[in-house]
Amino acid sequence: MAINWFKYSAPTTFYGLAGKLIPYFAWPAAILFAIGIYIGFFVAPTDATQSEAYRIIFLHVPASILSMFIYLIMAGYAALGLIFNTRLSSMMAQALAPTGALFAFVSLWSGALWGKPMWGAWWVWDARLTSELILLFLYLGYIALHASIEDTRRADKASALLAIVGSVNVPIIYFSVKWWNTLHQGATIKMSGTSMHIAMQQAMFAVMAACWLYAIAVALARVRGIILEREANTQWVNDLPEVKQMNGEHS
Amino acid sequence: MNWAEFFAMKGYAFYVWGSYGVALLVFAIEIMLIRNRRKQALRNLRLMRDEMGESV
Amino acid sequence: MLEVGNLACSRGDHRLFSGLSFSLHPGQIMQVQGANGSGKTSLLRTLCGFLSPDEGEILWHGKPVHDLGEDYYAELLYLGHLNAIKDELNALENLQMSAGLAGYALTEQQAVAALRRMGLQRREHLPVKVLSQGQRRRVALARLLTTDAHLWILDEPLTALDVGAVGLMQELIGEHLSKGGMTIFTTHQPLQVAGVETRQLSLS
Amino acid sequence: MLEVGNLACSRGDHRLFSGLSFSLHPGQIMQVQGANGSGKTSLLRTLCGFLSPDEGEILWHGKPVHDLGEDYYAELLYLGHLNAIKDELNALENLQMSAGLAGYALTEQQAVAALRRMGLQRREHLPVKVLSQGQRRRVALARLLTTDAHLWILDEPLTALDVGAVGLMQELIGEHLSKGGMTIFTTHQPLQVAGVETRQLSLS
Amino acid sequence: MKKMSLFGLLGLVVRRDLLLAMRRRADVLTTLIFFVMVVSLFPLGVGPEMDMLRKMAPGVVWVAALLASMLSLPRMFSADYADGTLEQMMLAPQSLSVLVLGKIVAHWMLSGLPLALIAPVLGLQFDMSAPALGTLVLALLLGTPVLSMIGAIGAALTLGLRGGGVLVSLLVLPLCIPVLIFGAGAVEAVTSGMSAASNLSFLGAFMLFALVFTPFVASQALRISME
Amino acid sequence: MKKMSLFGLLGLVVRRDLLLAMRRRADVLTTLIFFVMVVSLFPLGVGPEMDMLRKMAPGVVWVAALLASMLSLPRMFSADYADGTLEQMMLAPQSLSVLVLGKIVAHWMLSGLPLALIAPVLGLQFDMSAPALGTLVLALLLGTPVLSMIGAIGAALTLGLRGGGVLVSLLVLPLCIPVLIFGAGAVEAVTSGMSAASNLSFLGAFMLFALVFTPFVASQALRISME
Ligand code: HEM
Ligand SMILES: Nc1ncnc2c1ncn2[C@@H]1O[C@H](COP(=O)(O)OP(=O)(O)OP(=O)(O)O)[C@@H](O)[C@H]1O
Ligand SMILES: Nc1ncnc2c1ncn2[C@@H]1O[C@H](COP(=O)(O)OP(=O)(O)OP(=O)(O)O)[C@@H](O)[C@H]1O
Ligand SMILES: [Mg+2]
Ligand SMILES: [Mg+2]
Repeated sequence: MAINWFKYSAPTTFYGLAGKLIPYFAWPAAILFAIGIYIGFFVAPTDATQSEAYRIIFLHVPASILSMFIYLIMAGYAALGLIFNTRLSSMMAQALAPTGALFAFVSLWSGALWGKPMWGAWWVWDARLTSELILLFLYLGYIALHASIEDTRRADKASALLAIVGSVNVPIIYFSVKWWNTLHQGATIKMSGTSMHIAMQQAMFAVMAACWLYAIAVALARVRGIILEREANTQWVNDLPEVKQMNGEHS
Repeated sequence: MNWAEFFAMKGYAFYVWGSYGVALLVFAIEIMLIRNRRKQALRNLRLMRDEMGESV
Repeated sequence: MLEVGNLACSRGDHRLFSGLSFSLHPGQIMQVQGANGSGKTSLLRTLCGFLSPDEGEILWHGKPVHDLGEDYYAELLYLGHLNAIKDELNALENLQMSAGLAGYALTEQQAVAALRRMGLQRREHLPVKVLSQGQRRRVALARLLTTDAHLWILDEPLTALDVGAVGLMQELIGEHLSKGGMTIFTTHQPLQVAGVETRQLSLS
Repeated sequence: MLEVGNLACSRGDHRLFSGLSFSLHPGQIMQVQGANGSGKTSLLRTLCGFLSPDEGEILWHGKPVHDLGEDYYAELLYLGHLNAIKDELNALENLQMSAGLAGYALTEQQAVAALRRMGLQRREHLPVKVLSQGQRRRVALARLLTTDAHLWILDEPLTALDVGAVGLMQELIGEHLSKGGMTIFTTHQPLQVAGVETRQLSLS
Repeated sequence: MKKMSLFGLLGLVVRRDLLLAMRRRADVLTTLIFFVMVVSLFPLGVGPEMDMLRKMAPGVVWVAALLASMLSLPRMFSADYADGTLEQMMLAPQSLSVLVLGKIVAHWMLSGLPLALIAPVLGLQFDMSAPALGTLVLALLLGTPVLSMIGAIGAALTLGLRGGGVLVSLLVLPLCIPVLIFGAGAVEAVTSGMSAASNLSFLGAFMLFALVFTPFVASQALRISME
Repeated sequence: MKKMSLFGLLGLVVRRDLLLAMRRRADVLTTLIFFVMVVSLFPLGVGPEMDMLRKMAPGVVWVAALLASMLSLPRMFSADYADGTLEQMMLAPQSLSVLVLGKIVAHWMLSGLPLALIAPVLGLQFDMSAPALGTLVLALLLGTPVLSMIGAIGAALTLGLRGGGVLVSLLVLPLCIPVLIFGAGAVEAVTSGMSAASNLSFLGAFMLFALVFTPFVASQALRISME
């Protein structure tokens, strides 16, 4: 059976669809997170070298990985919006950016809190850390550009262009930062790749899945808000039950 | 293992709970902001519609 | 020949006009009328391709202007609210530069002659910055004397001009029309070209 | 009462006018006339104290305006080529802010009433940036409705206004004069206040 | 229509500028992020050795703060100049100095204050100690108002000149060097186990001195630029 | 009236921008002096130990160059935008990319080139060796055009936005980090006795890559901004 994808790429239908989908992502996210935490804290054994501090890994690694993937997804949506002029893609890009920035922040934060006990410093200028920081800057640039343009059409296009240029640059940045750090023999500590206990792997995967589901749910919820804002003057929005309902509250 | 020992995390409590705590806090804030944004949008919609109603 | 069919345009969430159709033939002049904020500027900017219309089509000699691109621009001259002159340059340099950007070279004599005709003698070598409002507008309008574009799109060309300069503009447009040119303009002041009937397009 | 005696003014090495004398009494209106670049704007800016004259004196109620300083400014309202409005703020906020800077507080009702009268209903809450040229000018002119200054100095107030708005301006100035106010203005468009003779001052 | 007091006016100007900034919330954040970015660029240029970075830290943070507040200077008056509001301000029946002071206060709240508050986080990236971080914040709180005040004079003088942006830095940076020296000096004193009191009191003295004179001087500079 | 070739047009735009800059000679100098000042501020903030300064030198010079060209970025299109010239450029019957390339070249000649030429003098202040100075100039000559090119995109995107000045740095600085790393790396390689060839060839590759794509992307950005 052929699915009419265009039907779902219109904000009109997507608004309702997203509303229905959110619980299917949000609840599993919460449950998987709880499971991951349980395994991570109660099943997984204490690490020999890092003692209990290593348990940050179950949060840190998923956050780091998501922050990177979300940027690519965001740039992809932005490019779709720019090329095919589909409003929904632009809105999705706009909705993903804050979540991506947030994961980047969580990665930095948990990394810093991990670094202090392990390396004795909150921060070292290691390649991975530095490129994560730059990634956060890229997100902030995208958000700032979008926010400072009043006209949404222009804002979408301008920030899409930025995201695309950024995504071309991300690999270049990543490799140059890596190269930069290995030239100097400064940082003596490397992240130790301890071979992982099976429970650790399970915990990490559970939290990772939870983060993915959470990101999707949050992006969908945010895109619903954006649709409401942008389509405020259309009839279908004014016909929505949640808009009509508010009569009572008013009188 | 008792709970106090568990929460102490062998002296790493601040770091471990600090990172998980802030992460959860940040997620909660994000969810709250999205809720607010939606509420604000709905409120604006209502205001606009009522204004239209008056002017007609 | 410029043909506009069923054009609709909106700014923000505000529909300015829709279902607008007209065509303009060589030798014709059209005034776009309407109160403040009725969408005159937006219409002219849409014709120039700065704004993309919600609906409808704009044809130049039967082809969509969007596809023509630079070929259309070669026959178009637009003068907007902004004068497009550089404060630091003098009138002469300004005129030569704008000719250059429009793709043709202008000798100094040609430029001086155009400025003289616009009533800017003894002002050619002052930086435009120190000129009065009306004199600056005249520098911008001097481009009309040096261009060979067929379609002139003028947004309130008479702003800040004194009576003499308004007369001159009428003359200039008259010459342009008699050579088979076309003109679309807006103004809140009277502008009447001798011997040609001005067509009216009202936005409301 | 404004008295100007033997005023001379030059820009660059260019004498714009000299030996200019006139006086303006309550209820009077004066138009400064002249071709582009004859020095109208310069005269008005000299009256406001932005430019210092080469010679001559400007007296307000018999005292030099230079000595009066802020007391003179409290009775003066100047509207120049620039609108003095903020693109980011909406019309309402703009009006309230400019009242605040002029030293008095304006309630929201007063401001809304003034904007309505200027024909800006349903535009009060849009950022001024998106308004059309004429609407922006109207926001600037709304100040005339909220001020209690005696002396209005208006530099081409009619720029970009449509016919309706020009009529409104004439009305406004008429009211101001009948309350004993004074007005000096420049314009290249006709502006006639009913029942009052407009005095003319020609610069050349 | 009731007249306003001087303080009312001061408040109005500050509120107005903050409101304008809030309309473009990005504006406020950008100065801050610029600061964070410049500080983070240095290790990329200089290399990641912590020892050297720790030594450089106070200097780098101060130089970055200086640059960040320089960068936001041209905005202080230029928008008001371009749209004619400044003309109207000069015609206001109150002292122009008060209006200028209002604009200075708003500028500091939007540039200096956020920098001072975020600085400790950056200090951590350079592995600075807790007392050093405290002194850094204190020094920034005392020093950044001076930057805004001296900057106002530069911004007023370069008004309407093309290239004002760089020109203003050129005028103002040399004047701000004492602030830089004492500011960075305070932190270094703490790091090397001495007291920062003398450095900090110098900064305080600069601030008071500037507070008395700069609004007046800047308003005179504005009058000159408007002729 | 004879038609102009593409190269004629490119030349015209470059000459025009240079002429405009010469009318305000201060403009050209200010970028340069800003650069000199930032570099000279460091010893003031960091302290006078020569060993440390020598190590910092390439990084500091590169960061200062980055900042100086960021500073002059907003000017690239904003004047043309404000006075309507940009509108007319979009109506020019030629490819907008060529016009944009012309503006990029002019920008580089006014910002990047002078920096590269003055850099050796600053290097001497930090006691850099002769081969290091040579590499520094070469690296700057290869790297600064990339900064102008990437910067053009940022400048075009932020056109007409309030706070454009800082916003453009925010957008562009992260993208310029590879240039900074390889540029500073080249000099450090030479200082530590290795060859700078790989660094320099990376910079050259960036430049060619940027030359091919950025004028087009920037012209698209301009079209977006003009809507
Ligand atoms: C602010 C500090 C930190 C940041 C920004 C950061 C960033 C990252 C990033 C981006 C990744 C994903 C890399 C990839 O998937 O290839 C990652 C993974 C990881 N990080 Fe961190 N990190 C920080 C601190 C730490 C610390 C202190 C440790 C441990 C001592 C650590 C241990 C790890 C481990 C074990 C992984 C997984 C490695 C792998 O999957 O290959 N990180 N981090
Ligand atoms: N620095 C200068 N050097 C030479 N001439 C100058 C200088 N500054 C101004 N001028 C001249 O002074 C006159 C300024 O006139 P002003 O702006 O007062 O004219 P206006 O009567 O208002 O004209 P308009 O009707 O065009 O607004 C112009 O002729 C201008 O060329
Ligand atoms: N983003 C926006 N949101 C809402 N309304 C907008 C927006 N942008 C423009 N407008 C409205 O669109 C209209 C723009 O009109 P335009 O500038 O074309 O008017 P005009 O006919 O040229 O007027 P004038 O005679 O004053 O120059 C104005 O009414 C303005 O308020
Ligand atoms: Mg218009
Ligand atoms: Mg004038």
